[in-house]
Amino acid sequence: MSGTNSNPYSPHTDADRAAMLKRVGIKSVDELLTAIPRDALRPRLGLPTGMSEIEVQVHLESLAAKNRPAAAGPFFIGGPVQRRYIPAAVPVLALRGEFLTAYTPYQPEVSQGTLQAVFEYQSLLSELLAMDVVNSSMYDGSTAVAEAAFMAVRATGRKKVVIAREVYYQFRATLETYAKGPDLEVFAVPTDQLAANAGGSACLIVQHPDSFGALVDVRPIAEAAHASGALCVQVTEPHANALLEPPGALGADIAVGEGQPLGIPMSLGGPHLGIFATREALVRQMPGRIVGETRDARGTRGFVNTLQTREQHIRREKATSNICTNEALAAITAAAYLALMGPTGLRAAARNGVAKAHALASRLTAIPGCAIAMDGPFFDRFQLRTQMRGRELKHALAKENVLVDDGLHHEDRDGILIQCTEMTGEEEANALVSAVQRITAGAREAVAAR
Amino acid sequence: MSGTNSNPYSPHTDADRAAMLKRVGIKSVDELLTAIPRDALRPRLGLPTGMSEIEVQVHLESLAAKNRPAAAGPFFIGGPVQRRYIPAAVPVLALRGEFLTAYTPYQPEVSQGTLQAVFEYQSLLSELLAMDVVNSSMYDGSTAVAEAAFMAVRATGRKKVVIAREVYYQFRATLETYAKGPDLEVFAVPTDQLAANAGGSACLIVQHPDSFGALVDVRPIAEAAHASGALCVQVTEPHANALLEPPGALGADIAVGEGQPLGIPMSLGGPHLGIFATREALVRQMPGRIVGETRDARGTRGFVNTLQTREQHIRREKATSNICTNEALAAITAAAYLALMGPTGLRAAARNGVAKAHALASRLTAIPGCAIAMDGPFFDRFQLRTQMRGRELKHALAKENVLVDDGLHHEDRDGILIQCTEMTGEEEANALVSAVQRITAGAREAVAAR
Amino acid sequence: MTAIRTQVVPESGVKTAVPALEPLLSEIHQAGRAGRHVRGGEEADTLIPQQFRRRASLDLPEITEPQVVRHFTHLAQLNYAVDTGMYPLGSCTMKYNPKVNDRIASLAGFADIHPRQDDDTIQGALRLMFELQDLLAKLTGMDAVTLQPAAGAHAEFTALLLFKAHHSKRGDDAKRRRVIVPDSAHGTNPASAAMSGYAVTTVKSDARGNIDLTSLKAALGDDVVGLMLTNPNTLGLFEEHLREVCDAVHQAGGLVYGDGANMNALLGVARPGDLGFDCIHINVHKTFSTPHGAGGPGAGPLCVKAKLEPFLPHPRITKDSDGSYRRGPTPPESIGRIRSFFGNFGVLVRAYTYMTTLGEEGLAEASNDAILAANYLLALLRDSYDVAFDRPCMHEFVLSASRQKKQGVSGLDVAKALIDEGFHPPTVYFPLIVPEALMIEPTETEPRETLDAFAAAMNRIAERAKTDPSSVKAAPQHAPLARLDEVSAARYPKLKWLRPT
Amino acid sequence: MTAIRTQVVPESGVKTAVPALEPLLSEIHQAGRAGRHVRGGEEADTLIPQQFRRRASLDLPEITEPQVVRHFTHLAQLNYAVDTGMYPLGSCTMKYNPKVNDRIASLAGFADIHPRQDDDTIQGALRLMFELQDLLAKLTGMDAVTLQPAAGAHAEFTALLLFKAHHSKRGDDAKRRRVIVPDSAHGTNPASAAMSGYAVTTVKSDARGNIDLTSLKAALGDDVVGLMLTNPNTLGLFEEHLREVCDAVHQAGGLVYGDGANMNALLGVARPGDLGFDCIHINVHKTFSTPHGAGGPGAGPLCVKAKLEPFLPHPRITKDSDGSYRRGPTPPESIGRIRSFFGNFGVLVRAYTYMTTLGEEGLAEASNDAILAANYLLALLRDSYDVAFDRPCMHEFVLSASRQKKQGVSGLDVAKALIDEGFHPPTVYFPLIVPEALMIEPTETEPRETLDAFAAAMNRIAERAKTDPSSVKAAPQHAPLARLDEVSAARYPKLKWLRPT
Ligand SMILES: Cc1ncc(COP(=O)(O)O)c(C=O)c1O
Ligand SMILES: Cc1ncc(COP(=O)(O)O)c(C=O)c1O
Repeated sequence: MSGTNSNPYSPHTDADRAAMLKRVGIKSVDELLTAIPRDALRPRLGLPTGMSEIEVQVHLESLAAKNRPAAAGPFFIGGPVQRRYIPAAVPVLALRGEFLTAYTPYQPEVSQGTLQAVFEYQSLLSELLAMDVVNSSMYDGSTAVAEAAFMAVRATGRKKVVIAREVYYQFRATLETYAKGPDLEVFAVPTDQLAANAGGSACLIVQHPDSFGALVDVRPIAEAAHASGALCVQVTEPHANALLEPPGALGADIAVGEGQPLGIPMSLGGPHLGIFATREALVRQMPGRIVGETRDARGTRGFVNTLQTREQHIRREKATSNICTNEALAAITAAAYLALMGPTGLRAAARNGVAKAHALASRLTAIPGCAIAMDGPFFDRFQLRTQMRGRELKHALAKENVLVDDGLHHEDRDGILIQCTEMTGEEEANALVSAVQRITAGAREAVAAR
Repeated sequence: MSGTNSNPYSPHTDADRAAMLKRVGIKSVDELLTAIPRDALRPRLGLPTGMSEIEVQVHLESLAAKNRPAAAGPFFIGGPVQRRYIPAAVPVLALRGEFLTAYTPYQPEVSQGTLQAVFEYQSLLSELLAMDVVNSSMYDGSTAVAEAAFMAVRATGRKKVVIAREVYYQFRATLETYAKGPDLEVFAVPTDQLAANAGGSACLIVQHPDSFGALVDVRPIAEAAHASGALCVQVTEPHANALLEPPGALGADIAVGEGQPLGIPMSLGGPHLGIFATREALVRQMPGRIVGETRDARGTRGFVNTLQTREQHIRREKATSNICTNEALAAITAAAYLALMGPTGLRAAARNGVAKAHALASRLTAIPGCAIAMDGPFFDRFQLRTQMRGRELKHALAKENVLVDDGLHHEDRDGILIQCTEMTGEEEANALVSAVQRITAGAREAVAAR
Repeated sequence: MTAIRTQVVPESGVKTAVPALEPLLSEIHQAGRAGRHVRGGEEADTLIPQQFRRRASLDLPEITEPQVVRHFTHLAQLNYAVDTGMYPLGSCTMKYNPKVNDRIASLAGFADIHPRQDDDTIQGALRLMFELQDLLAKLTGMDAVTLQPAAGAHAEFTALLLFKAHHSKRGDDAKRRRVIVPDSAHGTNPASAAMSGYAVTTVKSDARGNIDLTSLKAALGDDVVGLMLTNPNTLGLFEEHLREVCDAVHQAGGLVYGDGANMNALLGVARPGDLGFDCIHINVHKTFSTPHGAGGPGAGPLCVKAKLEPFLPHPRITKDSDGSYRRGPTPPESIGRIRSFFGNFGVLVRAYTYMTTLGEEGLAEASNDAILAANYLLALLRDSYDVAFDRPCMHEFVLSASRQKKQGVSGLDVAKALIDEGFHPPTVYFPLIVPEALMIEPTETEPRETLDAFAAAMNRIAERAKTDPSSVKAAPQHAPLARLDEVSAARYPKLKWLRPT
Repeated sequence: MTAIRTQVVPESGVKTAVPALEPLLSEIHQAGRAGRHVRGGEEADTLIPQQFRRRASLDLPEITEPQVVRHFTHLAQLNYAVDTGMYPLGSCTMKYNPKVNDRIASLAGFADIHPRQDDDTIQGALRLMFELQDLLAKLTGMDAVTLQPAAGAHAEFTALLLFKAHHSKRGDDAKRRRVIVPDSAHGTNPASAAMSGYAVTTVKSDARGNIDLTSLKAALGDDVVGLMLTNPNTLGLFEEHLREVCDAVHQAGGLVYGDGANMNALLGVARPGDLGFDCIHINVHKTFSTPHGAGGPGAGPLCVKAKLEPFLPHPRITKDSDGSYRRGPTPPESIGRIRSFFGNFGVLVRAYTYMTTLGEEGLAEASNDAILAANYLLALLRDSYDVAFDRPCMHEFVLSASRQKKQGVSGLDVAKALIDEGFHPPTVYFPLIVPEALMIEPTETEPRETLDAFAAAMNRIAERAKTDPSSVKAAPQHAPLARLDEVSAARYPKLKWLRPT
């Protein structure tokens, strides 16, 4: 009458086990394990012993308490992962047990919730990006970029990939690793030299707004790509599309990006959402799952995974990608987010980031020695150059509990990066400005004193 | 194309409103309001203007941050409201939208979820308390006590109610207020004089364990009540029943108590759960809703609100109570809690409180000048007497971020009250002991120095 | 589209005692099963003296978490709720319950605080309540507010104790023993009066659905405690002689209690305090969008005129000159405590969040839309059903299925047929003065498409009542269960499971 | 009991383009509707130069929150899930997903942290990952772990890049261009090999369901990168010549990749590292109870022997002598980044929570129970269906509906008939080497009653296949939809809604 199981989630009593053993006709499970080398059977692992739920909760809360959440003070780190407002209804809906604990909708008759929600995600993103087709998710923004390059290679039969150095460092680095598989040549060039390098390439990969927040004129790059038979891959950010001309209108053949800002928690960088969109003509080259509309035997509308002959479970080594488990729940989350925000809310969120970034930029550049690192217009983040090394300034700010990023591993551009969103509070902005003031003044004095 | 509504939850566009007005045959809603005195129509209220969700979230988070949650440091406050461990599955299940946003199951065909869950609550509590019948909830422990007295008055035709002074102060005070309605005489006497005061009374109300945590011998009190034609009302605590002989076995005719410890957050004292149980013979005197089992027209088992002729919507001024909206969600929560904990888990939680309270009592009474205030055995809380006034010591402890309660308004017993549960951590206990040591030593020195 | 199947499946393999939608926990039980949410503390057993230890068996079901999760998931899916469809339950204001309210209420700073903490550790909570009191006072035109009542009925009882205190103070209490309620009143009104030790005098309604002024005046006298009046009343109608009514009661030395269940019609439209009421309760679970929780919790703040303030229940929240908040000392004339602590705080947090979100304009818009939606729906239905009292309604209206009754179809039948159409039925058989009453409250959060669809369904049912009444009487066919046998449930009460022992 | 009705109702009043269970968001849309989650920032418009501004229309649906909530609530209720019933999808380990894991992952200290924060602001997270690596290494008998792969397939690709680096370092890469996979392998294995630029050689299985040793040896050569092997394999069988297999590959200079999808059979039973594997991935969404999220996210930590460690992707987490944790410097031989950041951290938190809860004994018990449950179910079903390879299975087994096929009932028909019995079907038509395959994995968290009920349902279907095959072919009748037309979905792809313009 007491819990004798070591696994608290096991419904089996000893009586259950005895009855099952009996039915199988054995005395012990070990009789089933004769194929396992004796010397390897049932090793001691050296793992800790189990805990009760309350003990686990206490232990994990103590670990969580050793992290500094974004909400715990001024916070300006951003980039592909952004602190965005998540409407309360988003997790209530997307994390319902029926979504959370289902798997890939292999049996569409009992998975219409998933299938329709993902179909809606595809439709919403396709509208936002002005692209024909969106798949049901890639792992994250970086693998979406890499898979876009692979797709371009398949579509063009070329092995050279040209990527702008102002694409997020993490995306570029991932592409470079992926490229080692099929042995692609990857060239990273400044954005303004992309067009010049189009010749012989499978694709040009451009990010707009770029990793520093700069607005990029994508059209000529797309034209250059097309002129030389290459595809144009645009790395995009979901919110930016509410205000900026979208990839589909700029000539992009593939649009990819990190979908985390669409209602998904930052969670140290995952699980997130790789957005992947393309033009209709290229759909059969697309990686990943795609949901399509159909009818059931009674004529009722329904949804199914479709165009599966692209996929590994059917095509195996000829598949367009090896992806199987994807980020469907993040796609459903994004669908709920966009449905709740609507065009008005999405625009407002995007506008807030832009307006706050520009206001902050004005205030910061009023500080002696501080300047925006880029020449052209920017969106909702910018790089600030001061007399200090970015890393130094970042650390000095962190001491005052103001968190910023330094350069995104862009080798020859130094400074700190300031991302704004609708979450950026007035007090946070004040804290940043006065801290930068104080710290850079100190640094100037130190230099003067030398 | 932008949100022009002031109510963000309104689905009505201006076009919708125009069409509706047209169908009604009016130009403005004001045409419908002719019955309202002109001078009173559409006043300016002087309320603030509305906010967006993100603004509300920020505002309310800032208010929440001005409260000190129990988890933020050593915490020993308890009594009717207890810091207890809530298994993670409890809110996931009980707060599902289908429970949360339904109302009283007036239409049983589409409310079987509520009805069965409440039936299960009734069954679980009836087992725990060893009582025949449990209703589907009262507002809280205090109103359950008052309604128990009213019920005893109805059942016996007497107007004298005797309550132990060791019943929670808040429960007693509420009874006294309620008693002003039908003009009952309420006598508060020490627990050990209850039996002696049984004569002519409608009921004796005893609490076990009492508000100080002391174990009370209920049987002789019940016997005295019965001997003089009165009912015995026992105020009980849910967890205590896992280890102590339950009211039904002690002779109680009515068992009442605060159900919050059964998986419900403390939330500054509400919403909580008034537990109300009685013997079968008295069921038609019982206040509140009761769910019963029946069949549907096809013979399938189902559940309905039953014995409704006791209730206000049928019987109006002859009803057994005026209660309508109750605390059904708390009852469902308690059912999920008990289902998850099972007898093993419930016992473990109760045992933890007892064991920790006794360990702490030993350590505290080892401090010079500190003693347990009660003579007899106690359960999971106790009163500690020191040379200091309870209130003084409480404030001194609070300065060290150790929260305890002082006496529960029991006029002639002073000290601090220490409640333990399974949530009481080792470090918290250490903090309390060393703080009491330090503070009382300081107080002794101050006395000595005088 | 009407009701459709979903994937809910009962715990497979569990045998139920009789055919059932879902087994009971006691049927899922298997001896020896247990989770591990909490463990330890064994030393406790010896710390409890033998004589006190539990000897009664403790046959709580033993079930592991995977099964518990499925069980309650299945049960939830058997419920109709605001989150699943239109719920036009008259008098209950089943409007949308914003999710942000729930998130705020679950913040540790609100959910994990104890009512016995000192004031300086709960400043945010005290401020929230203080401000909520102020919002409610302004909204109702009253002078003071207690947030403590757990629901409307609790507020009614509280108010009658205030009335008693008021009359006592004037030396009047002994003779004032009667409370007047209209015949359209909600059952809690007379029940609260009775709990307060008062007799109830029922006054009939007039032909326009108002409390009958002549009868009221006849009923008044110096033995009257006061009048309990719902406005708009339970017919959804604004009392046309409200000020005269209140004046008459006041002249007789009585007080006027406002039952604010229908406050959703009045936000920014009119303040009860301007209309003659001495106090009014608010069902925040109706007007202020807090979820009804399958029957509760709600909250029933009581807003009063200054003359009743001294009697308000303890504790009262006050604001000090330094801007800090605290529990004030017990006012000398206070009736005392009416519950353990401050009120249903978690519910009040939601109400405050809602009011803050909507603001003055949003609240006014909500009432406006609620009134418009009700009148629109009434216009769509008036040809098919009898209208109880035919004048513009406020936020709800009452139809009568008397016409259908003659065709052999009762109000209840209509209600059950609505279930098959995918809607929750309206309130039926209340108010008692309307035969075959169907009390319909659409609220402001149902889109027009849904109102149209509801009207179409109602009209289809009216049509079927004419042409095929037996099909209406056979409803529901598409609900989880067919009609339930309530008579034998009451005759042979089974109020808990029976465990095989 | 089989499937029952519930209360889900579609958004009433909304017209769908064709008969449908639930309207699309685009159908619920009405111009002018909007919530107010975020507002303001209008000044932004002028800050963006004209040439960059969006000119394309932005026809996202306009819907208010009440409708959005109903919509997704309805959709959710249309899903079958572990939370609603047994989900015996072979190879997917649909065990119970503990709710405490989700609660922990949503703590602000885990959910609200950014991967670009400095190490000293995420010490708790780094420690969790460091310890999880250690747990996984011990469990698998490997030397080093990367937590980064987002899923099993991602780990496979990562591992093949490690293999490539390993061979490169030995100067072998140019000639090693072939990856061997058994014919029973999961599709991701050959697909990952192809993505890595390798050719795939498929080796057949022997009569006992093992990889055929002779064929394997014949396929080996100095052009072989390695072998990708699932063990227990996708037939649910433990490879009987595992060490010989691994030795042979190693002798040919190749490496052995362990596809750990079936690790739920091996916890505390055997360590892949002791059996000859050079690395193995873990699908934490299978073995470690993290929810499958309607298709993902998962996480696929990769555990490797020391010889592969130098090549592991960046960043690596290290522990300093002072007990603090940090991102180590990029190892010189690292293959680089395989994704933006650390991995699917939110999923890893859940896995860590699960492993901490169960501990060594609990994990071992889980595998033991999983194996027992599978063999028990096999015993209950072996008379009605053909058993693909008849020997004791591990945690899952594969039946063939070949016998039923002759009666006119396919494996797919059996699957659909199970839906009507209230169960999610098993995996069908995989592995490819078993005709009419039904791959059944009960997991350790289904109670015996449920296993019995599932077996009874399967046996009933087998019986009906004999006596009334057309009724089986007509299934499902009790699901939200009947069978869907997948052929025309692929032939005339409609991959998004069409908005009337
Ligand atoms: C008119 C009216 N008065 C009073 C009440 C009682 O309110 P509560 O249920 O909050 O106690 C109700 C509730 O339905 C009501 O409709
Ligand atoms: C045997 C086997 N290998 C590999 C995989 C791929 O794993 P994932 O879906 O996590 O990418 C699966 C998943 O179903 C599998 O069953």
